[in-house]
Amino acid sequence: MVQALADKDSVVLEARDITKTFPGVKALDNVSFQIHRGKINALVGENGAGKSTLVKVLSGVYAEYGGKVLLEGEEVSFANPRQAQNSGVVIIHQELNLIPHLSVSENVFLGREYTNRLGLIDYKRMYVETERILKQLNLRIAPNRLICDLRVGQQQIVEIAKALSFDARVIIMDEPTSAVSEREVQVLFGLIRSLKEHGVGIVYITHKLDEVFQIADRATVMRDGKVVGSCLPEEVGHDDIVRMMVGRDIKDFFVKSHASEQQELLSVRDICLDHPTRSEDYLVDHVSFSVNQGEVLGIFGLMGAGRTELLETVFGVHPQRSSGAIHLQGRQVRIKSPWDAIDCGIGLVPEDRKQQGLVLLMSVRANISLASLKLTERFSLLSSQLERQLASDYIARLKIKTASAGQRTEDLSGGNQQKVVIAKWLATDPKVLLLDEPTRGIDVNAKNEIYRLIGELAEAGLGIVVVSSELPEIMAICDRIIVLSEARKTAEFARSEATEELIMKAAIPRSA
Amino acid sequence: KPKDESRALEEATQSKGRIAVVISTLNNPWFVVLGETAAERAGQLGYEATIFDSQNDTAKETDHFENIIAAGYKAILFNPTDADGSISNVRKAKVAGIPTFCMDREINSTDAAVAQILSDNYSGCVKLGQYFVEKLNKKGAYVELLGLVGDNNTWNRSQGFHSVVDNYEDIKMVAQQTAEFDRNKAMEVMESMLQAHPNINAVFCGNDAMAMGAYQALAAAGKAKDVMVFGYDGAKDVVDSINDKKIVATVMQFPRLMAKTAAEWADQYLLGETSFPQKVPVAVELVNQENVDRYTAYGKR
Amino acid sequence: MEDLSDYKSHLKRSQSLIALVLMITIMSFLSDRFFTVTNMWNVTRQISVNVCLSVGMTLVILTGGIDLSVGSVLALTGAIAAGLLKNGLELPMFNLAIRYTFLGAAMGAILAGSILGLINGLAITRFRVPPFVATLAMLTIARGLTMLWTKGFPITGLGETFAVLGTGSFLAIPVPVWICAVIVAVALVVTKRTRFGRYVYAVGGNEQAAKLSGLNINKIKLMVYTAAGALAAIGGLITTARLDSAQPNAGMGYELDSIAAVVIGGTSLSGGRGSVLGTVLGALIIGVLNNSLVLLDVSPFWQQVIKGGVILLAVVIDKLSAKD
Amino acid sequence: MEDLSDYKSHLKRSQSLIALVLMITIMSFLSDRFFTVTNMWNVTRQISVNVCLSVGMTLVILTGGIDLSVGSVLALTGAIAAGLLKNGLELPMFNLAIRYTFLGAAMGAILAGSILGLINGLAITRFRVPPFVATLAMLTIARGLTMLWTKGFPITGLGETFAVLGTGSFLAIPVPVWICAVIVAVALVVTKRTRFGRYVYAVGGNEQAAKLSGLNINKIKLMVYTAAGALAAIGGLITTARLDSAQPNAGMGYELDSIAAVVIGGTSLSGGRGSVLGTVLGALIIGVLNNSLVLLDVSPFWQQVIKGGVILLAVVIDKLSAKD
Ligand SMILES: Nc1ncnc2c1ncn2[C@@H]1O[C@H](COP(=O)(O)OP(=O)(O)OP(=O)(O)O)[C@@H](O)[C@H]1O
Ligand SMILES: Nc1ncnc2c1ncn2[C@@H]1O[C@H](COP(=O)(O)OP(=O)(O)OP(=O)(O)O)[C@@H](O)[C@H]1O
Ligand SMILES: [Mg+2]
Ligand SMILES: [Mg+2]
Repeated sequence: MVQALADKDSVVLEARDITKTFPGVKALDNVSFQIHRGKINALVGENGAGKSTLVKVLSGVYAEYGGKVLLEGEEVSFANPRQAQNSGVVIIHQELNLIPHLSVSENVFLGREYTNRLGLIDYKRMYVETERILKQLNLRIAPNRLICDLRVGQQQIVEIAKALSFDARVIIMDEPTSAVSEREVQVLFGLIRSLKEHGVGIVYITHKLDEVFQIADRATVMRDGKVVGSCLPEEVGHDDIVRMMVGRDIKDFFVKSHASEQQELLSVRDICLDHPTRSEDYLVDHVSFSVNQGEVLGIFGLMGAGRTELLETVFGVHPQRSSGAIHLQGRQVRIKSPWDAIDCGIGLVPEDRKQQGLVLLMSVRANISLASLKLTERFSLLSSQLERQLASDYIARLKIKTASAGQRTEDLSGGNQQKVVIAKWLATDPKVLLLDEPTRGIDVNAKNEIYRLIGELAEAGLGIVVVSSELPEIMAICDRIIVLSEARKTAEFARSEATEELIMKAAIPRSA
Repeated sequence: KPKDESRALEEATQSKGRIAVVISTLNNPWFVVLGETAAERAGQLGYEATIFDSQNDTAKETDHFENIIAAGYKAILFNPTDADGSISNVRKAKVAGIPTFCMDREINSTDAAVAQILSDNYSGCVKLGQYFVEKLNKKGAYVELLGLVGDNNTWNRSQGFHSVVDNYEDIKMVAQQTAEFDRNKAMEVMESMLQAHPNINAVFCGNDAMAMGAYQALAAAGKAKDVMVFGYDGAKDVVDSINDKKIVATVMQFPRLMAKTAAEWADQYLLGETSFPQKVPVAVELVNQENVDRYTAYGKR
Repeated sequence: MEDLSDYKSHLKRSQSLIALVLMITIMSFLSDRFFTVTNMWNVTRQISVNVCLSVGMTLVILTGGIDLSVGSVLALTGAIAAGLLKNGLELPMFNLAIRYTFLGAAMGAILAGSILGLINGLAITRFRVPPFVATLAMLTIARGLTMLWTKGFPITGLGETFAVLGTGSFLAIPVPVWICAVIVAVALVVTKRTRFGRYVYAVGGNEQAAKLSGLNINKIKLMVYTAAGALAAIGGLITTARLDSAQPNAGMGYELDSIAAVVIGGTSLSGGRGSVLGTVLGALIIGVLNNSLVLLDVSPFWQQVIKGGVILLAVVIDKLSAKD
Repeated sequence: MEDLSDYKSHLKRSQSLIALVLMITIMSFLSDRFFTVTNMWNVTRQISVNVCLSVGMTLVILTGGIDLSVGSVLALTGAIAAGLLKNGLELPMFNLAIRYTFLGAAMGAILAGSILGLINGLAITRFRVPPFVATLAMLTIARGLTMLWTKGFPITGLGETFAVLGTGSFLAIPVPVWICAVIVAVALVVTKRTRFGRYVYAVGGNEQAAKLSGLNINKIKLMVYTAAGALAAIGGLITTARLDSAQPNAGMGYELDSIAAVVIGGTSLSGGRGSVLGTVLGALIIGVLNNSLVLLDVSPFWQQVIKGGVILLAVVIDKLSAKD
């Protein structure tokens, strides 16, 4: 009895029997969830399980829901995020929520700027304070830099800084590490631990189960809008959690090598990409690599190493600023634009599926057919029959979970959106597929399916290039790995030679 | 049943039917006077009159005519947007059995409208030009403010004026700019022109709104005494200003007279009269500081 | 779900239809002159020019752009057609004077409109001028060129053949309505059933994704602005033919009418979402409104107030009913 | 990196400045009448109304909206001020007639402008009408109301005190320029140094994020449109005072001039990026251009062509030099 009471006392924020429906979807179904003072509670589950929806209810984003939210045992109903913040409940959203043309400092303090006696913004104080917080996060950027000049990873850290700047009782982090590199993750974890020591209750949503084991005191698993269980990470294994998440056993997938040494598909020589503003500086600095038929080539690097730019340059996105030679099946090709690249049989699954991969307003069907629309023409008019067929082929083949081919891609979960992008490229019948962070922000199950897919495609003879920030992933699925650091290629390993230490050593910039 | 009742009611109140007053634009008080006088007179004669604003757009005018024909109006009192472009509209009305009476501006056709009661812009500006030459003593520099360059009244006035003034070698036009019949634009253009040509003796403006704007710019620059301003229309402001010896002269047109005549002729036509003169010019008169006491806004005292 | 989203978009589309039907019903009670065959042809004839412009505008807006120059281009191309037809083209340097037939003059006008549109497109794609500025500049330039070409005077007396384009009838349907119908039909097929049409939506929906999918963004934009120019030229031909006269200040302010039709028809100004059919409904709503105000003897000053109010109301009803 | 981005944004901002300086330099060579004190006051006096409107427009556009009604609101408020001053306000139901002083009339106009702006804002926030449609409706409505209020006739003879607002000078600087300067100064402080100003950028930059940061989006938008209405009213007062007459057709087409100033000044039509200072430069460029064309006696036919061309050129130069 005493024990139970004490336990109850340690609860800061509690969700009781929360139900939340969207038109056509029951996103949360009688969910109860407790956040304890000074504890880190991980929240895991497949894409679309309802994690984000739950924490949005807790933090006042959704004001209408069934059930109760209790703060320190008292029922509260936050009408908006501001009220939640004022009560000490702070959230870092899954999507970046920053204002591009405001400074770092203005973003951190948006909505509660310091003002002086005249009611004018006190920038000096804001800068000092911002610098202090950024220092904790090991991010060395001036507080008056504009957000739009930062890279995604840096932006995400600013987002974290914003949450830290509150005097919070509860901090909810919805996939805060999806765009930051390993080193920054460790910094963040250090910070989370110190917050925990100060008695802050923390919710940590992630798809990276390793992180759960590293940091969480407790893990809660959601599936289909319900909480299916809760466990102490030290008492269970990786597979147990996965089983709870998907409701069945799944095995990690490892791609078998299908590389044929003889058949070189794509060979890239001395690719350079000039810096848009600084002359004499490169974003990609004389990088060469090749991919063989049936081979999976991994490109590893820390945040900002230039991996995205490398793929984009090969794909013809920056024709004015780039140089170098590209050979496809031994023949030199000139790629001056993405359509040249597609003509040559190259596809690019970009880093940011929402911004670059999909036309979110269009249907799954229209997105899949977008790059190969010519195939669906009959008498130079689009045939909806052919298009439907094309789409349903890939929906079936890639197991895309969608109500219909006519559904808007906007409404799909992250993993399924990613599959739609891949389907779009497969429909062009490519020889080489470039994948930039193909598993960012998607759940284990979907991840495994994408790994399986990569394996199948390689088996079918495609050359595949995968950029990833996750070392285990790279080491698991690639036949060969190259490492970029500060725009240059610093190492190349066969799978058998590669170790985490070697790769990390090559990835860490010399100047830092 | 209720429909019959309402119709009976309709017939009782408007025994003589509806008349449409189509005006080229209501952006200028001159045309508002024209339109409202026509509507008012038609009302006095027992008709229900509605004013249509063509907004200086002949295509809009065409729309109005089609709608008027569809709505079953009895007659049209018409101020055309364009001498040529409006012909087909009047023809259409004629085919539909609706008589049209042109006011102020003419159409270049003598078999379409029943009658045209016209104010002759060209000869009005000839008169003004003669007075202009006289006041300048056949010698001096002047600038001209044109109206909307796409409007044919702009050119009728300008040409009438130049047909006289251009014959005098010592009278030089140093600049010709448009102020789009607008008082504010005229003021701004005049301000800038005064920079380029500080020593002009006169300004000729294509309407009175521009004359007022030009005068204000001159007054602000302290040149009101040195530069003579000439307008066209006979608007209230300008008649008052001539009275105050600020503006030298304008040309009085008689919108009220034209509108009344058109309404009355339409009434007579509908009552069975058939012979009307095709074109009736209503004389325009020069208003200057000597005779201004005989005039008021848009008409004689 | 397929059905659901289809149903939703169907409902969305029919919102403007409901507003239109409502207006027509009310008007039929208010005036027995309204719902007559002649008046229906009046309304459709009157909106035909706006429909021409608005179909082009829809394409432009679907790509996320805007075209403010349509009214001026209409005036210039109308004047060019009239000028060519009437005076031909004199090329003194070649000691040549070309006479134009009706068809030649019409083709010349459409060509000129296309070129003006192409220039808009080039400014936007090659020189990255924002569409608003590029087409605003063209609005001014084309108006100036119209004045230069006409010297400020209308060009009239264009002959019977040409007038048919504006005032004739074929199978009891006015020729401008035929032209419009053909344009709308082609535009529907193009937007719904061709690659180009799909690309227009993709460019407006997400330009970056479209580019990375291998679409030639610049080419698509060029085509769209060129089409808008050509359609404005057709509008210019109809206007000129209706009046049997090319007016130098024709088409002033038409850009706003045309954008209004597009937006009332449910096309989003940020691009990627909307339809040609919606635009036609939007143009009809505006046309019926203009016609009704006249039939109801509303005084011209009140007309503007009421017109603004009804447009606002139409969109508000649309939004409110879309909420549930 | 820090320095780089600062330098870049600095360069970007100074692009319009470079275009302006270039124009002024060229003009100083072409006409010795151009670079004189009187002419400089002419230009600044002439742009003062546009600056008033454009400052409000900048705020609106920064939030990602647009306000097409400024010209009509200018006309209506100018007419209201003139009417109140001249005839007072008669309230027959209360058997009351109120006479207005100069200040009372001015306040009345500004109040009316604010209310019209607020209505725009309410339509946009409460009824989710797209800004383009809401303010287009207001453009029509306010023009109609102006016609009704004035019955289509100018209201003139407003007295010396009122005229000072438009034609007076203080410390050798024209009063309208003073008014403008104060408005610009306030707007600069508000946009750069107050929370509200930052929120305006936030709403336009990423509405979703701004909302999640607890900003009251609707309130910010309401304030912005209200400010635009109030500033249009100040523009209306200046115009009316300058002419000593409220013209019913005042301000027609000013919305495009004003948007042009904003866009030439580098503010993005999609919101979130730009500055009041840029807008002032944009207005100056347009003002100098208009003035120059008259000083150089360019024929009215060519003026429009050249004006469009120069605006295009200014933006193209801007874009080209921003590329490197
Ligand atoms: N605004 C919305 N409108 C309609 N449906 C929604 C909305 N937001 C979420 N959903 C649906 O609710 C369900 C739960 O979504 P939620 O975003 O909470 O999942 P999640 O667990 O956070 O997934 P992920 O790991 O991909 O972030 C999904 O089916 C989603 O499609
Ligand atoms: N538009 C740009 N302007 C200036 N510099 C840029 C731009 N885009 C990227 N950079 C710089 O180019 C470098 C490489 O960035 P890139 O995004 O390719 O890295 P990455 O290895 O893909 O890392 P990430 O994990 O963030 O995707 C970084 O130093 C970044 O600051
Ligand atoms: Mg989520
Ligand atoms: Mg990257």
